Amino acid sequence: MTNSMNNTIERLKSIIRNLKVEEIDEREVKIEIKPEMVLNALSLLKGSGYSHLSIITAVDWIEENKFELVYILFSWNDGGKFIVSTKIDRKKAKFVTVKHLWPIARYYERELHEFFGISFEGNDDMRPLFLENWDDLPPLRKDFDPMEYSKKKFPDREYHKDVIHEAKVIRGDLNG
Amino acid sequence: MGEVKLFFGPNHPGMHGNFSVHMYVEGDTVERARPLPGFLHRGFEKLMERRLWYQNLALIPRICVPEPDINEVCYAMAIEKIAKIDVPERAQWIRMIILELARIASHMMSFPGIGGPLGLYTSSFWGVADRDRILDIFESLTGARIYHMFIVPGGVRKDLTPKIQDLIVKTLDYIEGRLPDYEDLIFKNRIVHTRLKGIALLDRETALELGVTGVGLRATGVPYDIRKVDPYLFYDKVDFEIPTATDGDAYSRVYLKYLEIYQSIKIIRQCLEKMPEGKVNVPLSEGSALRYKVPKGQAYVHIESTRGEYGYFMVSDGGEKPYRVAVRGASYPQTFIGVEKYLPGTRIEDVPIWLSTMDVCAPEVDR
Amino acid sequence: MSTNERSIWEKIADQLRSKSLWMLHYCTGCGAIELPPSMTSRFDMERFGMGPMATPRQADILFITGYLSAKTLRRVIYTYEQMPEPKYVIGFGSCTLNGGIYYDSYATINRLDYYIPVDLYIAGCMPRPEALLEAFNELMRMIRKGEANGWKRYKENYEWYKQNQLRSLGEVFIHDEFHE
Amino acid sequence: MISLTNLILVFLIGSIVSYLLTKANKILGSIFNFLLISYALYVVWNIKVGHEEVLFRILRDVERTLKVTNLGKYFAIVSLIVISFVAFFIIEWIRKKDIKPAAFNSFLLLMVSGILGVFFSNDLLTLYIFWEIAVLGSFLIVPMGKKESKRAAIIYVVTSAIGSYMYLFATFSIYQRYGILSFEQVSQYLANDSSNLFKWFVILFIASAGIAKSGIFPLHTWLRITHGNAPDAFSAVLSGQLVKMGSYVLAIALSVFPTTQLFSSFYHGVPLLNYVLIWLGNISILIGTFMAIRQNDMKQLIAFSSIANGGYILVGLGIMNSIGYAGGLFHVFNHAIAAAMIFLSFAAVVYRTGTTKIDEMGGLIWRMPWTFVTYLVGIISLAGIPPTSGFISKWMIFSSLVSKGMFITLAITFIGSVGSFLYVFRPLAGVFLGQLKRKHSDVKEVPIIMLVPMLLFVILTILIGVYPKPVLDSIVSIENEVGIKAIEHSGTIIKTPLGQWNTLTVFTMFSVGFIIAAILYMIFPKGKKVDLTDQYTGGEYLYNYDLYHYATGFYRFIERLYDKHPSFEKLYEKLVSFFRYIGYFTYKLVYKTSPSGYVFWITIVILILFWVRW
Amino acid sequence: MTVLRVIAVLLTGFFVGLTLEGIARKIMARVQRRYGPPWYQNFIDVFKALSKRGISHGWIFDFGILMALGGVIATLAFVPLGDLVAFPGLDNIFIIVYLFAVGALGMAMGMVGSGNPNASIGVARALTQMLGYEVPYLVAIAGVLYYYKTSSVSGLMMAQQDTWTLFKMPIGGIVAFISLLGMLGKKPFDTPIAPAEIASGPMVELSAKYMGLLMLMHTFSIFVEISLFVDIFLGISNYLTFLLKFTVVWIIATLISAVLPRFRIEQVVKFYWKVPLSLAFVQVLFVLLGWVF
Repeated sequence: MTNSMNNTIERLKSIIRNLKVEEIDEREVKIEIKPEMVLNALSLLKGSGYSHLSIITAVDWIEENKFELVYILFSWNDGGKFIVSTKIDRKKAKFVTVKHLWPIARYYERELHEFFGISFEGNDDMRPLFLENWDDLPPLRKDFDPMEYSKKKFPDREYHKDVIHEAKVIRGDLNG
Repeated sequence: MGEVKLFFGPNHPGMHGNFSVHMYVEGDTVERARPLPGFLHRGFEKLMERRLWYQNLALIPRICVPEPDINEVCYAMAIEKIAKIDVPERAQWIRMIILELARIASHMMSFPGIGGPLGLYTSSFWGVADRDRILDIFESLTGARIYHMFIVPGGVRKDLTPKIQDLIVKTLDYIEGRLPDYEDLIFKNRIVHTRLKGIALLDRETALELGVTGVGLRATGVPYDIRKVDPYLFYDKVDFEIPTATDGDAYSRVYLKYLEIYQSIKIIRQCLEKMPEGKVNVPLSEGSALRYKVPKGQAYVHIESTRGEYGYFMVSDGGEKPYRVAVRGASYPQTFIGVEKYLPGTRIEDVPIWLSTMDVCAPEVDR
Repeated sequence: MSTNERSIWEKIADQLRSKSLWMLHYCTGCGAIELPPSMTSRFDMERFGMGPMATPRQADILFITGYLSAKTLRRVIYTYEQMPEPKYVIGFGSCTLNGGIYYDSYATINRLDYYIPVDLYIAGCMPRPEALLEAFNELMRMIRKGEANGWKRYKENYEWYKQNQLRSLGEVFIHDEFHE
Repeated sequence: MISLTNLILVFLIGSIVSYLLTKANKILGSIFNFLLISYALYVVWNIKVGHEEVLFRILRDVERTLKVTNLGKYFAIVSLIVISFVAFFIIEWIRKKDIKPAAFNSFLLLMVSGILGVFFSNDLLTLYIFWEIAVLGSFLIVPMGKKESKRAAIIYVVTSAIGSYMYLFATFSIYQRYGILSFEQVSQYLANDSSNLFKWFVILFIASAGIAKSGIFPLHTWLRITHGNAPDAFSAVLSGQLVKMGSYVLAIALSVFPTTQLFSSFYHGVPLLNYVLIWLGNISILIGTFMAIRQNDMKQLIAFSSIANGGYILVGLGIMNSIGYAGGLFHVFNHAIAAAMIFLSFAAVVYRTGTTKIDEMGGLIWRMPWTFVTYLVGIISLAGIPPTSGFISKWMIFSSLVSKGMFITLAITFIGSVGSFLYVFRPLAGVFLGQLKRKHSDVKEVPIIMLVPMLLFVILTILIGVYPKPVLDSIVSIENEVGIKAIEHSGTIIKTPLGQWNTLTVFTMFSVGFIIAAILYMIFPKGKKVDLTDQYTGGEYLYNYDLYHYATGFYRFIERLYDKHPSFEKLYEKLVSFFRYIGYFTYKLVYKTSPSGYVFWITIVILILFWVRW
Repeated sequence: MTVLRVIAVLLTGFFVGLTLEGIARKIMARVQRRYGPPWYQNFIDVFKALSKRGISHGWIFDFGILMALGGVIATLAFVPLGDLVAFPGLDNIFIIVYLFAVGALGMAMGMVGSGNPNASIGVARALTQMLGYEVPYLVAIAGVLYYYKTSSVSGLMMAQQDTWTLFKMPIGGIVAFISLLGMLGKKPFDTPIAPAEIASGPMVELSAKYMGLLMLMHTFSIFVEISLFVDIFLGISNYLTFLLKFTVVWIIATLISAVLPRFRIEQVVKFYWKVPLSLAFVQVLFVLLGWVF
């Protein structure tokens, strides 16, 4: 762990009790905190140089019945990465927005809403973005089965003649 | 009153890839713009959860078309980080060579590709033809032109034979010899200057606030490159520079790409020199590689792609398949906030230039 | 099939059509990356009289480059219906043929000829530019012989195709907040 | 045959009759108007050149009040054709007009009586009197358009007054110096006058009435405001006829007092005075063209085009050689017809849609095809494209400019000519072509009575374009009358020193080309007719096709080049506000409401009276 | 005889125009380091386009195309091709230039009649570009007319007995050539049809037969424009030398356009009114002063 990351963690510890720190490698640290402290932690990290938001994403821990929200912050000064993670209830998937800290968070959150069904307070723009006419569970949840959906919606090629015309096929990936 | 709705894409010729921008135009100036992604959405992150660790190797290059190798490197490095695998040194050097070759290939398409929006088709034609030489290297190395599936967790699939090294050296010499022609054709043309300079401006504060990375950020004057700031592979052991510009406009972005090709050539030459002999991969596990299991853990790996920070966040629960993989597309900020906030005010003539120099790349955004 | 009968004028016209195929500049998927090499200096499609065209109105070939998400398929159908007749469709890559590597994806379709008539498929991922040129030559031969008549089949079996489209897409002409 | 005096009297009385008739029934009054004006056209058509009459005498033995000249007859016929067609148009149009139809009809006749007097008056004073009658009639009609058009009428009458008072000043100066007023005598006296300064003064001041009326720079600003606000059908008269009254005065100032003989040549036979006037014309062309390009109101757009075409006429008349003068006169005819056509088609559009803003309409061709045809032929003529008559006059003007070697003027006329393609296309694309707005989806074509005069104009334009002999004949007689070498023509072939052209051949060849194209069109497979809403949208869906009509900022990219242009309108606004400020100041000073103020002023007056010992 | 001559002119326009366009594509391909299409490719393209079943947006769309092609065919008939003059004495330069505008207006009307805003923008740009190039062109030509005292094109050609006008008035010749590039819509002046910006602009809704007719019209227009330049500036020629000169001018224009990107539209107008227009005025000043070589 680099010095500046150590300092930052000390400062984080001063405002957040029982901080779980896990060192992944010398420039990558994962911290797990309670949902209510996330905003404080993120603003503190942003203030201490970790101002580049790489990604906001979520992990669906279906057995624990939790969503893990992950904020990855990066510092251009020392190359350190913080993975800020927090777990929220899967049933009431709701969290607060960070779009005032990073404008792009608006779209990450919109995406998470579309793919996981997590809603963010303060971010009203939750219209579907990537999928049109989606009529099933949010697709990245673990209990959604894409194969089943694909079978239901998009018929496979059946290798007997029921189509009107069997088009000609050229093998293209071999030479010639 | 009087607004016209114009569409850029998906089958508009000014749009690279399958992406759509809805613009409300008044006169010839864009008043409002809305990005509409999702045409290339395949649900990669879900598909990867359904495939074995090794099967995924075939899937991941297809996330990003112009430069697929970054996915393979990211994926391999993430697994290696979680499983704490030591990769042979030679394999790391070969990976660097592949990455830089891919960078040249991508840049050879994108910087002369400015000829498309500008109408200077000759440059795009030349660029694509010269890029093909690099694809030839890939073909003789891996057997495929576009999707190589060459980099595997634990190393690379095959060694770089002297013959291929020779081919690389020759091709680099050729490309280095061709580059001045492009300079004459594009960067010395005064019409190009009038079309590109001062267009699609992005200042440093905005770029940093949005999280724009790569050439878009460096064109505003900050030498932020993940290869330098957070070195991966052996990028701290080679000597190269980060070209920067101060204007933050379309011209400086295009010109930076051109300059980066020189740096990549320099890196590859050093790699070929410094590469030690030895093994190029380590077996991951005993028995079938398909049954390989990555231990429980999480990691975030990011590398510098041609468009900026490209990252993989990987979660393993110790099973046969990845538990969750999230991909950070490099052009995510430009594509959404950029189009929505900074495209308005641009004129219709400059919209294709804006989109092409900001590197709006649909596949990695949609995934 | 009766669709194969042509008048003498049609035969002459088909000869001409085969030598001047304009294709729509539409990158539906990752296969679009192999189009520039085949268009430009190395493989040079223009020597066969082929060229990219800006709008579907002027195009003869709709070239489906790779996988189609449901969202893109809507646009492809719309674009196909906008093209003037006769029109030909080439499916490029395994994904259009049987879903390819995305066979289990919730967003991509598995079979293109279920929705619009396809005259020719190029299998593989990614097919090489040589395969592309080979396919074009094959298409030219088919046009000359009057075999490439997917557009006629589309008209004849319009109901069938429409029904399939509706089954997979819900509605083809989407009318949401993006499309006022 | 009724005498001219009686004709004018008939019109004066007729205006009262018309008022009463229209009060009783709108349509009846309009029909009466039309009949009366057609009768006047019939009389004027058959009148003999050289016929003289005495209407009244104010100053003894200096006026020979009415005389028919070729020039006057030509202008009168053109004017009466335009007005009678418009009067026919008004029969239907007036049904929808709710502001004072009776007054409108009666003032129209009043105006026509003035016009008749102007074109046949034989001396400066009579011309002035009738001029003012015509101005009075039109001035009273202008505020009947929109609600806020009173201001427009005032600007119109003030600009007109500036011109006519300068004219009056010149008239009285002539009377004081020579004691005569009729045109022939004045021109004789002027020819013998030694003072160049006086000649300059007289001709410039007389011309200034024409400058004000035909909207030449620097008195051009009224045209936009007046046209924008005048009643729609009256705009056709305003632009098609009243503006030509100004051209008539210009023609008198330049040719009846022959400037080429009065002054020495300055540049290739053109005197300096003409050169100055030509430059005023040039500036008008530039202003008219470039300002028309940026208008979004279709009537104001054509108003600016009238400024540019007034400039053309002045350039043509100013050259004063046989081709140029003929070109100017021919352009009077062309522009009168074309502007009337265009304004009538606009009146028809406004009649149905109720707006003049270009970007509020679109696709009206699918609902009003005949109106579109009128507008199309009108703009082809206005832009000077063969085979319509508009090209003939432009070609004559170009030829004379080339042969005189006036290249800067030539370049400016080219700009005006190419620029006219730009501005006439804007309403074409914005109003008639493009996507039909949803709110206009049930608009219908205007009634047949309104269509007839519009289509007659179409036929007239093409007819004269193919067979220009009637107009050319009268131009030849005018040129003979004013002592310019007449142009050579033989029906369809017009000859100039630079070459000739045959209108019939061009038209035939155009027809042949069209037929070839049509044959090609026929033999190849028939196209599939699709809806207007089946559009290329880059593959995306659009349902509100109101959003798919490009009309706002049609030429934004070129407008941007002169966004910060100097504006005379603003300058005049500033002057107005300055005067208003002065007036306000004086008002405050003089009419101060406090008693002390009155006391102060009374004291001052008494002091002055004492001081001058009056 | 007149009929035969007209037919000869039209056929020359058709065959030579389409062939040269094919050759231009070949040259372009060679600059771009590729093989290029065969020289007869454009014939195939035109007839293929004509043979397809197009899409029409109503009568004005059809009428516009017909007016465009008809106008250009009419114009072409008046253009002298060396010693092949269909209407001797009537080939007035102003008539040709203005009759040409019929075609332009017809095209603009038809395209905008399709109801697509891309087409409207393209047409607005095309008209603006016309404002750019016509003025310097006509001023340069007017200098020639003033010098030779005739406005008949064949008269202008016959007057160049001692030397070519190009050498007598080199500045005017250059101005006319630059304007010619704008008329032809060659780069850097192909802004009206910029595909990447407005999806090929005016042609956006043109399909099949309409496209074919437009291609014919385009071919004829190119022929008219270059013929005027050759006739006025490149000396006396008979039919064959005329075609030779024509080819040379066309190839030079193609080569220039191969290596230049396109202007923004107001840059076109600015450029034309800054450089060629002032040069044209210099040229006419020389003509007025009698400084003609």
